Amino acid sequence: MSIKVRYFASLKESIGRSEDNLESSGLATVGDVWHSANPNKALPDNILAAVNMEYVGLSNPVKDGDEVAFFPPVTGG
Amino acid sequence: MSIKVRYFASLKESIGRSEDNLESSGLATVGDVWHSANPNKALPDNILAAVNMEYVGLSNPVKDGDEVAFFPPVTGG
Amino acid sequence: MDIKICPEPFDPWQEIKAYQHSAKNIAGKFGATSIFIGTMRDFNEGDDVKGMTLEHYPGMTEKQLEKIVTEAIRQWPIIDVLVVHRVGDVLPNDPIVLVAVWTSHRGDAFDASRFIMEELKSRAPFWKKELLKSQAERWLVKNTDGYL
Amino acid sequence: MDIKICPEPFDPWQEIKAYQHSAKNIAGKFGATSIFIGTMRDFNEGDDVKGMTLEHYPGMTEKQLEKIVTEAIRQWPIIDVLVVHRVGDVLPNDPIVLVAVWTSHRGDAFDASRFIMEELKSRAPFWKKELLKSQAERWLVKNTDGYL
Repeated sequence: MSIKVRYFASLKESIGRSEDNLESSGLATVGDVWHSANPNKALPDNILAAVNMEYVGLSNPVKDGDEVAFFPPVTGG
Repeated sequence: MSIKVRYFASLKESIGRSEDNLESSGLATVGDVWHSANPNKALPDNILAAVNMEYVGLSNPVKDGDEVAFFPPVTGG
Repeated sequence: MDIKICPEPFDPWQEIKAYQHSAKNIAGKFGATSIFIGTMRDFNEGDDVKGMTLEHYPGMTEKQLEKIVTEAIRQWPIIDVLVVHRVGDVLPNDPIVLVAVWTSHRGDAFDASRFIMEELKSRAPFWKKELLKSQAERWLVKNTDGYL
Repeated sequence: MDIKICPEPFDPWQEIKAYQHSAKNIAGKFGATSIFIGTMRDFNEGDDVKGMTLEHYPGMTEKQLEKIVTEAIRQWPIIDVLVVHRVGDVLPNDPIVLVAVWTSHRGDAFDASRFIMEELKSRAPFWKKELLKSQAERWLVKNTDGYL
Protein backbone atom coordinates (compact mmCIF):
# COMPACT_ATOMS: atom_id res chain seq x y z
CA MET A 1 0.00 0.00 0.00
CA SER A 2 1.00 3.58 -0.62
CA ILE A 3 0.70 6.28 2.07
CA LYS A 4 1.74 9.90 1.87
CA VAL A 5 3.01 11.21 5.20
CA ARG A 6 3.22 14.93 5.95
CA TYR A 7 4.86 16.88 8.77
CA PHE A 8 4.29 20.49 9.77
CA ALA A 9 5.80 23.29 11.83
CA SER A 10 8.21 22.42 14.65
CA LEU A 11 7.79 18.69 13.99
CA LYS A 12 8.84 19.16 10.36
CA GLU A 13 11.92 21.07 11.55
CA SER A 14 12.91 18.51 14.17
CA ILE A 15 12.46 15.60 11.73
CA GLY A 16 14.12 17.49 8.92
CA ARG A 17 11.55 16.42 6.30
CA SER A 18 8.18 17.74 5.21
CA GLU A 19 6.91 14.49 3.78
CA ASP A 20 7.49 10.78 3.18
CA ASN A 21 5.97 8.51 0.58
CA LEU A 22 5.60 5.09 2.17
CA GLU A 23 5.27 2.02 0.01
CA SER A 24 4.85 -0.83 2.40
CA SER A 25 2.45 -3.49 3.52
CA GLY A 26 1.35 -4.11 7.08
CA LEU A 27 0.39 -0.54 7.92
CA ALA A 28 -2.85 -0.92 9.85
CA THR A 29 -3.05 2.30 11.89
CA VAL A 30 -1.82 5.88 12.04
CA GLY A 31 0.61 4.76 14.75
CA ASP A 32 2.04 2.17 12.36
CA VAL A 33 2.55 4.87 9.75
CA TRP A 34 4.58 6.97 12.19
CA HIS A 35 6.78 4.06 13.21
CA SER A 36 7.32 2.94 9.66
CA ALA A 37 8.31 6.45 8.56
CA ASN A 38 10.34 7.17 11.72
CA PRO A 39 11.65 3.81 12.92
CA ASN A 40 14.04 5.19 15.50
CA LYS A 41 11.92 7.96 16.92
CA ALA A 42 9.05 7.81 19.37
CA LEU A 43 6.11 10.05 18.46
CA PRO A 44 6.66 13.21 20.53
CA ASP A 45 4.10 14.07 23.18
CA ASN A 46 1.15 16.22 22.14
CA ILE A 47 1.59 15.57 18.42
CA LEU A 48 -1.73 15.55 16.57
CA ALA A 49 -2.59 13.33 13.62
CA ALA A 50 -4.92 13.65 10.65
CA VAL A 51 -5.97 11.24 7.92
CA ASN A 52 -7.15 12.87 4.71
CA MET A 53 -7.33 16.21 6.53
CA GLU A 54 -9.58 15.02 9.38
CA TYR A 55 -8.30 14.74 12.95
CA VAL A 56 -7.88 11.13 14.12
CA GLY A 57 -6.33 9.15 16.96
CA LEU A 58 -3.20 7.03 16.56
CA SER A 59 -5.22 3.83 16.49
CA ASN A 60 -7.27 5.05 13.53
CA PRO A 61 -7.01 2.63 10.58
CA VAL A 62 -5.31 3.68 7.34
CA LYS A 63 -5.81 2.43 3.82
CA ASP A 64 -4.00 2.58 0.51
CA GLY A 65 -3.85 6.10 -0.88
CA ASP A 66 -4.40 7.91 2.44
CA GLU A 67 -2.62 11.12 3.34
CA VAL A 68 -1.50 10.97 6.96
CA ALA A 69 -0.28 14.14 8.69
CA PHE A 70 1.52 14.73 11.99
CA PHE A 71 1.85 18.14 13.59
CA PRO A 72 2.12 19.98 16.91
CA PRO A 73 -0.84 21.71 18.62
CA VAL A 74 -2.16 24.49 16.43
CA THR A 75 -1.44 28.13 17.24
CA GLY A 76 -3.38 30.15 14.68
CA GLY A 77 -5.83 32.98 15.08
CA MET B 1 -37.01 77.65 43.15
CA SER B 2 -36.47 77.18 39.45
CA ILE B 3 -36.55 73.74 37.82
CA LYS B 4 -36.26 72.89 34.15
CA VAL B 5 -38.34 69.85 33.20
CA ARG B 6 -37.73 67.91 30.00
CA TYR B 7 -39.74 65.21 28.24
CA PHE B 8 -38.60 62.85 25.52
CA ALA B 9 -39.89 60.47 22.87
CA SER B 10 -43.43 59.04 23.25
CA LEU B 11 -43.91 60.85 26.56
CA LYS B 12 -43.13 64.17 24.90
CA GLU B 13 -45.70 63.37 22.19
CA SER B 14 -48.41 62.33 24.63
CA ILE B 15 -47.85 65.38 26.83
CA GLY B 16 -47.52 67.66 23.84
CA ARG B 17 -44.57 69.58 25.28
CA SER B 18 -40.83 69.04 25.27
CA GLU B 19 -40.11 71.11 28.37
CA ASP B 20 -41.48 73.14 31.23
CA ASN B 21 -39.76 75.81 33.30
CA LEU B 22 -41.14 75.55 36.81
CA GLU B 23 -40.88 78.49 39.16
CA SER B 24 -42.40 77.33 42.40
CA SER B 25 -41.63 76.59 45.99
CA GLY B 26 -42.34 73.36 47.79
CA LEU B 27 -40.80 71.00 45.24
CA ALA B 28 -38.96 68.45 47.37
CA THR B 29 -38.67 65.43 45.08
CA VAL B 30 -38.70 64.34 41.45
CA GLY B 31 -42.25 63.10 42.00
CA ASP B 32 -43.25 66.59 43.17
CA VAL B 33 -41.80 68.05 40.00
CA TRP B 34 -43.92 65.73 37.86
CA HIS B 35 -47.11 66.58 39.71
CA SER B 36 -46.42 70.30 39.69
CA ALA B 37 -45.77 70.27 35.93
CA ASN B 38 -48.59 67.83 35.14
CA PRO B 39 -51.24 68.40 37.81
CA ASN B 40 -53.98 66.37 36.16
CA LYS B 41 -51.90 63.44 34.94
CA ALA B 42 -50.51 60.46 36.83
CA LEU B 43 -46.94 59.58 35.88
CA PRO B 44 -47.32 56.76 33.32
CA ASP B 45 -45.96 53.33 34.21
CA ASN B 46 -42.36 52.57 33.32
CA ILE B 47 -41.38 56.20 32.89
CA LEU B 48 -37.78 56.85 33.89
CA ALA B 49 -36.46 59.97 35.54
CA ALA B 50 -33.14 61.78 35.59
CA VAL B 51 -31.81 64.74 37.54
CA ASN B 52 -28.95 66.62 35.89
CA MET B 53 -28.56 63.74 33.43
CA GLU B 54 -28.21 61.00 36.06
CA TYR B 55 -30.87 58.34 36.58
CA VAL B 56 -32.79 58.75 39.83
CA GLY B 57 -35.90 57.45 41.54
CA LEU B 58 -39.06 59.52 42.02
CA SER B 59 -38.26 60.13 45.66
CA ASN B 60 -34.92 61.69 44.78
CA PRO B 61 -34.61 65.26 46.15
CA VAL B 62 -34.39 68.22 43.78
CA LYS B 63 -32.86 71.64 44.32
CA ASP B 64 -32.99 75.03 42.69
CA GLY B 65 -31.48 75.00 39.20
CA ASP B 66 -31.86 71.27 38.60
CA GLU B 67 -32.78 69.84 35.23
CA VAL B 68 -35.31 67.03 35.69
CA ALA B 69 -36.13 64.73 32.79
CA PHE B 70 -38.88 62.15 32.24
CA PHE B 71 -38.81 59.60 29.46
CA PRO B 72 -39.88 56.08 28.47
CA PRO B 73 -37.55 53.04 28.55
CA VAL B 74 -34.64 53.55 26.17
CA THR B 75 -34.50 51.72 22.84
CA GLY B 76 -31.15 52.66 21.31
CA GLY B 77 -28.36 50.50 19.96
CA MET C 1 -11.36 56.63 24.02
CA ASP C 2 -13.89 58.35 21.82
CA ILE C 3 -17.69 58.62 21.94
CA LYS C 4 -19.48 60.14 18.99
CA ILE C 5 -23.11 61.00 18.32
CA CYS C 6 -23.67 61.21 14.55
CA PRO C 7 -26.60 63.12 13.07
CA GLU C 8 -25.53 61.96 9.57
CA PRO C 9 -24.97 58.45 8.15
CA PHE C 10 -21.57 57.03 9.05
CA ASP C 11 -19.35 54.37 7.52
CA PRO C 12 -18.33 52.08 10.39
CA TRP C 13 -15.25 50.74 8.56
CA GLN C 14 -14.03 54.26 7.86
CA GLU C 15 -14.68 55.27 11.48
CA ILE C 16 -12.69 52.35 12.89
CA LYS C 17 -9.88 52.68 10.39
CA ALA C 18 -9.54 56.44 10.98
CA TYR C 19 -9.67 56.03 14.74
CA GLN C 20 -7.09 53.27 14.74
CA HIS C 21 -4.77 55.37 12.58
CA SER C 22 -5.21 58.43 14.80
CA ALA C 23 -4.53 56.43 17.98
CA LYS C 24 -0.94 55.79 16.95
CA ASN C 25 0.18 54.78 20.42
CA ILE C 26 -1.84 51.57 20.21
CA ALA C 27 -0.20 50.23 17.01
CA GLY C 28 1.65 47.00 17.75
CA LYS C 29 0.18 46.89 21.26
CA PHE C 30 -3.24 45.36 20.73
CA GLY C 31 -3.76 41.76 19.76
CA ALA C 32 -7.54 41.71 19.72
CA THR C 33 -10.28 43.95 18.38
CA SER C 34 -13.92 43.11 18.97
CA ILE C 35 -16.45 45.13 17.05
CA PHE C 36 -20.21 45.22 17.14
CA ILE C 37 -22.32 47.02 14.58
CA GLY C 38 -26.07 47.42 14.83
CA THR C 39 -27.76 48.07 11.49
CA MET C 40 -31.29 49.13 10.68
CA ARG C 41 -33.37 46.34 9.17
CA ASP C 42 -36.16 46.83 6.65
CA PHE C 43 -38.60 44.80 8.75
CA ASN C 44 -39.49 44.46 12.42
CA GLU C 45 -42.16 42.54 14.28
CA GLY C 46 -43.62 41.33 10.99
CA ASP C 47 -43.95 44.76 9.35
CA ASP C 48 -42.05 46.41 6.53
CA VAL C 49 -40.19 49.44 7.87
CA LYS C 50 -39.41 52.43 5.66
CA GLY C 51 -37.37 54.46 8.06
CA MET C 52 -36.75 55.39 11.65
CA THR C 53 -36.17 58.47 13.75
CA LEU C 54 -33.63 58.18 16.51
CA GLU C 55 -34.17 60.67 19.30
CA HIS C 56 -31.67 61.22 22.10
CA TYR C 57 -31.09 63.44 25.11
CA PRO C 58 -28.08 65.58 24.19
CA GLY C 59 -25.70 65.75 27.11
CA MET C 60 -27.19 62.87 29.07
CA THR C 61 -26.54 60.43 26.23
CA GLU C 62 -22.85 61.27 26.12
CA LYS C 63 -22.63 61.27 29.93
CA GLN C 64 -24.20 57.81 30.20
CA LEU C 65 -22.02 56.39 27.42
CA GLU C 66 -18.92 57.73 29.15
CA LYS C 67 -19.99 56.09 32.40
CA ILE C 68 -20.54 52.78 30.63
CA VAL C 69 -17.14 52.88 28.92
CA THR C 70 -15.47 53.88 32.19
CA GLU C 71 -17.09 50.91 33.92
CA ALA C 72 -15.82 48.61 31.15
CA ILE C 73 -12.30 50.01 31.49
CA ARG C 74 -12.46 49.33 35.22
CA GLN C 75 -13.50 45.71 34.65
CA TRP C 76 -11.26 44.65 31.76
CA PRO C 77 -7.70 45.51 30.67
CA ILE C 78 -8.78 47.66 27.74
CA ILE C 79 -6.36 49.48 25.46
CA ASP C 80 -8.92 51.64 23.67
CA VAL C 81 -12.65 52.02 22.95
CA LEU C 82 -14.64 53.71 20.21
CA VAL C 83 -18.42 54.16 20.41
CA VAL C 84 -20.41 55.77 17.61
CA HIS C 85 -24.20 56.12 17.66
CA ARG C 86 -26.44 57.53 14.97
CA VAL C 87 -29.29 59.94 15.70
CA GLY C 88 -31.90 61.60 13.50
CA ASP C 89 -33.55 60.10 10.43
CA VAL C 90 -32.26 56.63 9.64
CA LEU C 91 -32.91 54.44 6.61
CA PRO C 92 -32.87 50.65 6.35
CA ASN C 93 -29.34 49.29 6.02
CA ASP C 94 -27.87 52.35 7.78
CA PRO C 95 -25.51 51.56 10.65
CA ILE C 96 -27.04 52.65 13.96
CA VAL C 97 -24.34 51.82 16.48
CA LEU C 98 -20.67 50.87 16.45
CA VAL C 99 -18.73 49.62 19.47
CA ALA C 100 -15.06 48.75 19.01
CA VAL C 101 -12.79 47.53 21.80
CA TRP C 102 -9.03 47.01 21.51
CA THR C 103 -7.31 44.73 24.04
CA SER C 104 -4.28 42.47 24.33
CA HIS C 105 -6.29 39.26 24.56
CA ARG C 106 -9.45 38.20 22.80
CA GLY C 107 -11.56 37.15 25.78
CA ASP C 108 -11.41 40.67 27.22
CA ALA C 109 -12.34 42.24 23.88
CA PHE C 110 -15.39 39.99 23.47
CA ASP C 111 -16.55 40.47 27.06
CA ALA C 112 -16.06 44.23 27.13
CA SER C 113 -17.68 44.97 23.75
CA ARG C 114 -20.70 42.90 24.70
CA PHE C 115 -20.93 44.59 28.09
CA ILE C 116 -20.82 48.03 26.49
CA MET C 117 -23.54 47.06 23.99
CA GLU C 118 -25.83 45.65 26.68
CA GLU C 119 -25.38 48.65 28.94
CA LEU C 120 -25.88 51.04 26.04
CA LYS C 121 -29.11 49.25 25.15
CA SER C 122 -30.40 49.44 28.71
CA ARG C 123 -29.09 52.83 29.90
CA ALA C 124 -28.17 55.22 27.09
CA PRO C 125 -31.06 57.60 26.38
CA PHE C 126 -31.97 56.91 22.77
CA TRP C 127 -35.48 56.24 21.46
CA LYS C 128 -36.53 54.78 18.15
CA LYS C 129 -39.68 55.63 16.27
CA GLU C 130 -40.34 53.46 13.25
CA LEU C 131 -42.09 54.65 10.10
CA LEU C 132 -43.82 51.67 8.52
CA LYS C 133 -44.51 51.11 4.82
CA SER C 134 -48.18 51.59 5.75
CA GLN C 135 -47.19 55.18 6.81
CA ALA C 136 -48.05 54.34 10.41
CA GLU C 137 -45.51 55.47 13.02
CA ARG C 138 -44.72 53.56 16.17
CA TRP C 139 -42.34 54.01 19.06
CA LEU C 140 -40.32 50.95 19.97
CA VAL C 141 -41.15 50.12 23.56
CA LYS C 142 -38.41 47.87 24.86
CA ASN C 143 -34.99 46.50 24.05
CA THR C 144 -34.45 42.76 24.37
CA ASP C 145 -31.76 41.21 26.54
CA GLY C 146 -28.79 40.36 24.34
CA TYR C 147 -27.40 37.73 26.72
CA LEU C 148 -30.41 35.45 26.25
CA MET D 1 -20.27 32.32 3.48
CA ASP D 2 -16.65 32.84 2.51
CA ILE D 3 -13.38 31.50 3.93
CA LYS D 4 -10.14 33.00 2.67
CA ILE D 5 -6.49 32.16 3.30
CA CYS D 6 -4.38 35.25 2.51
CA PRO D 7 -0.66 34.95 1.74
CA GLU D 8 -0.46 38.77 1.55
CA PRO D 9 -1.41 41.49 4.07
CA PHE D 10 -5.12 42.25 4.08
CA ASP D 11 -7.18 45.25 5.15
CA PRO D 12 -9.95 43.87 7.39
CA TRP D 13 -12.22 46.89 6.85
CA GLN D 14 -11.90 46.60 3.10
CA GLU D 15 -12.57 42.85 3.29
CA ILE D 16 -15.75 43.27 5.32
CA LYS D 17 -16.98 46.20 3.29
CA ALA D 18 -16.40 44.41 -0.02
CA TYR D 19 -18.00 41.22 1.24
CA GLN D 20 -21.03 43.03 2.58
CA HIS D 21 -21.45 44.84 -0.74
CA SER D 22 -21.11 41.63 -2.74
CA ALA D 23 -23.63 39.76 -0.57
CA LYS D 24 -26.45 41.98 -1.75
CA ASN D 25 -29.16 39.64 -0.53
CA ILE D 26 -28.29 40.41 3.10
CA ALA D 27 -28.77 44.21 2.86
CA GLY D 28 -31.66 45.31 5.06
CA LYS D 29 -31.91 41.81 6.58
CA PHE D 30 -29.22 41.81 9.24
CA GLY D 31 -29.48 43.84 12.41
CA ALA D 32 -26.24 42.74 14.03
CA THR D 33 -22.65 42.26 12.92
CA SER D 34 -20.03 40.96 15.31
CA ILE D 35 -16.45 41.13 14.17
CA PHE D 36 -13.26 39.88 15.70
CA ILE D 37 -9.82 40.84 14.43
CA GLY D 38 -6.61 39.34 15.71
CA THR D 39 -3.56 41.52 15.10
CA MET D 40 0.13 40.77 15.47
CA ARG D 41 1.68 42.49 18.48
CA ASP D 42 5.30 43.68 18.65
CA PHE D 43 5.90 41.85 21.92
CA ASN D 44 5.05 38.48 23.44
CA GLU D 45 5.98 36.73 26.66
CA GLY D 46 8.22 39.65 27.60
CA ASP D 47 10.22 39.70 24.34
CA ASP D 48 10.28 42.16 21.45
CA VAL D 49 9.04 40.45 18.32
CA LYS D 50 10.22 41.53 14.87
CA GLY D 51 8.04 39.28 12.76
CA MET D 52 6.29 35.97 12.48
CA THR D 53 5.85 33.16 9.99
CA LEU D 54 2.40 31.61 9.81
CA GLU D 55 2.46 28.09 8.43
CA HIS D 56 -0.68 26.17 7.52
CA TYR D 57 -1.76 22.87 6.00
CA PRO D 58 -3.34 23.82 2.66
CA GLY D 59 -6.54 21.91 2.15
CA MET D 60 -6.95 20.79 5.75
CA THR D 61 -7.04 24.37 7.00
CA GLU D 62 -9.93 25.28 4.67
CA LYS D 63 -11.71 22.00 5.43
CA GLN D 64 -11.53 22.55 9.20
CA LEU D 65 -12.63 26.18 8.92
CA GLU D 66 -15.63 25.12 6.82
CA LYS D 67 -16.57 22.54 9.43
CA ILE D 68 -16.35 25.14 12.19
CA VAL D 69 -18.51 27.63 10.30
CA THR D 70 -21.02 24.89 9.45
CA GLU D 71 -21.24 23.98 13.13
CA ALA D 72 -21.87 27.64 14.00
CA ILE D 73 -24.61 27.89 11.36
CA ARG D 74 -26.23 24.81 12.85
CA GLN D 75 -26.19 26.34 16.36
CA TRP D 76 -27.22 29.95 15.69
CA PRO D 77 -29.55 31.66 13.20
CA ILE D 78 -26.74 33.13 11.11
CA ILE D 79 -27.30 35.19 7.97
CA ASP D 80 -23.71 35.20 6.74
CA VAL D 81 -20.11 34.56 7.83
CA LEU D 82 -16.74 35.74 6.57
CA VAL D 83 -13.46 34.26 7.81
CA VAL D 84 -10.08 35.55 6.59
CA HIS D 85 -6.76 34.22 7.91
CA ARG D 86 -3.30 35.39 7.00
CA VAL D 87 -0.43 32.99 6.23
CA GLY D 88 3.23 33.53 5.39
CA ASP D 89 5.49 36.27 6.72
CA VAL D 90 3.68 38.63 9.05
CA LEU D 91 4.84 41.91 10.58
CA PRO D 92 3.76 43.55 13.84
CA ASN D 93 0.45 45.41 13.47
CA ASP D 94 -0.61 43.18 10.55
CA PRO D 95 -4.08 41.67 10.92
CA ILE D 96 -3.83 37.88 11.33
CA VAL D 97 -7.44 36.78 11.49
CA LEU D 98 -10.86 38.27 10.77
CA VAL D 99 -14.16 36.66 11.73
CA ALA D 100 -17.39 38.51 10.84
CA VAL D 101 -20.86 37.17 11.59
CA TRP D 102 -24.12 38.75 10.39
CA THR D 103 -27.34 37.90 12.25
CA SER D 104 -30.73 39.39 13.03
CA HIS D 105 -30.08 39.75 16.75
CA ARG D 106 -26.96 40.76 18.62
CA GLY D 107 -26.70 37.86 21.10
CA ASP D 108 -26.39 35.36 18.25
CA ALA D 109 -23.72 37.44 16.51
CA PHE D 110 -21.61 37.70 19.69
CA ASP D 111 -21.98 34.02 20.55
CA ALA D 112 -21.30 32.73 17.05
CA SER D 113 -18.27 34.92 16.33
CA ARG D 114 -16.72 33.94 19.63
CA PHE D 115 -17.43 30.26 19.00
CA ILE D 116 -15.81 30.46 15.56
CA MET D 117 -12.72 32.18 17.00
CA GLU D 118 -12.32 29.65 19.81
CA GLU D 119 -12.75 26.69 17.49
CA LEU D 120 -10.39 28.22 14.94
CA LYS D 121 -7.79 28.67 17.67
CA SER D 122 -8.13 25.07 18.84
CA ARG D 123 -8.71 23.18 15.57
CA ALA D 124 -7.60 25.06 12.45
CA PRO D 125 -4.11 23.91 11.41
CA PHE D 126 -2.02 27.08 11.59
CA TRP D 127 1.32 27.42 13.37
CA LYS D 128 3.18 30.56 14.36
CA LYS D 129 6.94 30.94 14.53
CA GLU D 130 8.12 34.20 16.04
CA LEU D 131 11.28 35.99 15.03
CA LEU D 132 12.53 37.94 18.03
CA LYS D 133 14.52 41.19 17.97
CA SER D 134 17.40 39.10 19.30
CA GLN D 135 17.19 37.15 15.99
CA ALA D 136 16.15 34.01 17.86
CA GLU D 137 13.24 32.07 16.40
CA ARG D 138 10.64 30.27 18.45
CA TRP D 139 7.53 28.27 17.69
CA LEU D 140 4.50 29.19 19.74
CA VAL D 141 3.47 26.09 21.62
CA LYS D 142 -0.08 26.61 22.76
CA ASN D 143 -3.10 28.85 22.33
CA THR D 144 -4.81 30.09 25.47
CA ASP D 145 -8.50 29.59 26.20
CA GLY D 146 -10.35 32.74 25.22
CA TYR D 147 -13.32 32.03 27.48
CA LEU D 148 -11.22 32.38 30.65
